[in-house]
Amino acid sequence: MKFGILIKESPYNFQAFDTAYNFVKAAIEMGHEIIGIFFYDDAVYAGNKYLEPPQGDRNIKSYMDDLKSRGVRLVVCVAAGKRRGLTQDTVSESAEISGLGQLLELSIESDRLVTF
Amino acid sequence: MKFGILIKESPYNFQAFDTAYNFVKAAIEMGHEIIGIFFYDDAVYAGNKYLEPPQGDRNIKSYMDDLKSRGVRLVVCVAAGKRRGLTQDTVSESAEISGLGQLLELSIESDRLVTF
Amino acid sequence: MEDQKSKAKIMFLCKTAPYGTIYEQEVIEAMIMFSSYEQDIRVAFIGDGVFSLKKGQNPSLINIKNFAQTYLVLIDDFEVSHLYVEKESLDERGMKEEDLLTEVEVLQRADLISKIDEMKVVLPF
Amino acid sequence: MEDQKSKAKIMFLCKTAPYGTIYEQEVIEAMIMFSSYEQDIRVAFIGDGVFSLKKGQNPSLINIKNFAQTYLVLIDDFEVSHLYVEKESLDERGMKEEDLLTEVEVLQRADLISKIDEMKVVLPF
Amino acid sequence: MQMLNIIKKSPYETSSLSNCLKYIKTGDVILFTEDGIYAAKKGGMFEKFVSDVSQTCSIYYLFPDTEARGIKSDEIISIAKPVDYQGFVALVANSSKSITW
Amino acid sequence: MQMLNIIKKSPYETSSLSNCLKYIKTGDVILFTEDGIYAAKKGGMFEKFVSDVSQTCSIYYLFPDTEARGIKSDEIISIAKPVDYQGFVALVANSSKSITW
Repeated sequence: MKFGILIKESPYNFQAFDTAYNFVKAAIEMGHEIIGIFFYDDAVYAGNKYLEPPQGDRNIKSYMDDLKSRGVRLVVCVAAGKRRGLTQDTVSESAEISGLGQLLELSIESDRLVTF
Repeated sequence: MKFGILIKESPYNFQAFDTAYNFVKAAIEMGHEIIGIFFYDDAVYAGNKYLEPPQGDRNIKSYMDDLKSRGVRLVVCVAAGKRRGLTQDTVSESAEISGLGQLLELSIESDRLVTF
Repeated sequence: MEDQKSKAKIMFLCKTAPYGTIYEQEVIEAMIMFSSYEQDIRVAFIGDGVFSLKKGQNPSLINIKNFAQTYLVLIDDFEVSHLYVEKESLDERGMKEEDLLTEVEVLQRADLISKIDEMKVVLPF
Repeated sequence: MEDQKSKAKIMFLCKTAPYGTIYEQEVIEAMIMFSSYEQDIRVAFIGDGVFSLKKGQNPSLINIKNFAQTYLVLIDDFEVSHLYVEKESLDERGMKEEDLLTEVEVLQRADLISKIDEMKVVLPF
Repeated sequence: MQMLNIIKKSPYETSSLSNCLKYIKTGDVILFTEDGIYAAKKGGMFEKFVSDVSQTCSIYYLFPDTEARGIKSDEIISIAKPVDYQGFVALVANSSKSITW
Repeated sequence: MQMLNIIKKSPYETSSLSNCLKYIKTGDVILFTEDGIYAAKKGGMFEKFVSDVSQTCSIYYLFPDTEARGIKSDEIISIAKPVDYQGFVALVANSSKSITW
């Protein structure tokens, strides 16, 4: 089955990213396809390349790299990102910046869209 | 009277920064002293120099510059900032990065501490 | 005109009050973008979301843009096929239909549940 | 020993459940820092904050650190003078004193209100 | 000296107001700001709670926030008094401390 | 086909659960995740609401989240069934759509 993922809450401050990460890994292990993760509202902060959590803390940047290495597209909303300082200067290599059309595409193309 | 300010919520996503900004301006106009604003939790994102809101939107970066020009110290928590990508590479000129000791100092030295 | 059945039915479920959070602002940005792709886009206001339709909003004192104006043109100028507002949510908040800034379809909760049931995707904001 | 009166009375008011948000983690970082400055630091758990003291926490499956261990040493190793937990908040959540991971002062709400009243600063988390 | 209680979240969506009401003492002050102002709206679900607590406490609301949301003065319960940002500062100055719920 | 309702916020602090319960239909599914799991705790304030809705709906909770918070299986109301992340994925796959409240 094809899944689309929408994350809306900021990483670290909320558990949404962590839950989505574990959900996506489980879905892939079960043979499902993740056609993309769209980061909107405060969730765009997960795409920042400067994240430096202390040792032993959750490492959102390495989670993003892990998802990317599993072939998952990580799309940060350009408009939500710009006002929050997420631009070509600050976006991590794993993530790409694109428009809300990508969220619409996930809504249309996925069999299930799940919001975190 | 000496006021200390603590902001905890992320800018744009919540109104906390906006309310604090208007509060601080009013306090200064009334002759009070703002001995510092401490940014903790997701509020540290206000110190990002890359914020680029669209025209007509709230401009948190210019609000920060305005506060700084009024002599207000803007202190971003180093630990909360690091995990969120707010480092010497990304912090705006108006803000400084420092430790939680600064929040304690605001708690001790201010006549009133207000949380937003 | 396209066959209605080929369009994806997508609902924005607006359940948050305006200004205190950014959700209303960013959901409007999403509505406008979605509506340009010729899908079947619905918008439902429930809970505190009904406050987004209150008339007489003037956020100039808090330096925020008046996003509510956009609702006036969503159906006419954009391809949003329906704006629903829930009767029960209005009642709980002491609001009447004449308190709203534009004409929307006021639905009973039971009818809104049926609408939600028809959707392919529901996006909560 | 310093004169108690020269110390600022500061209370961390912990009212949020652990893990779902970062508040517990970041308030602990603040408690540890504050406690090294020889002030009069109190910590009160009310509302969902009492869940932070639940024993048997094991966040390894969600890849988050077990911050609760810190509470075991706050009073002994750090200069936190009192940890309070509110009886009514425990009751509402079906929790008993023996469900807590460490010994804390269980206070009735009325007594906690008196403690809050004595503080110079209350920091809500 | 009275304590200032700041309610900034909607009472319909969060427990901010109900938490505050559990801790408030006679003589304390409540200020509704941001989405908290809906608590003071006439005809809403919280009108009675706010009227009740006004017997022993003073109730204020931040006028720029009601104005922003299209809530006119006559839609606010009459025992609540408007303040602007300077009034907010004065409330803080005149209280021994504040708690933001 | 049933709809999946995801509750991730504490019922004590937010209206997520009460909002969800207003829209749920017979045959729908509720999954408690993150701080939402406290709704399914025995002896808590929401035990009765969740038991009532279980007459017409299936109730699940995300086991890693109860484990994290020190809530043992025997502290969860018995009509609620545990799932891991794969179980969560299966619930989504087996529902026509999901709403995160």
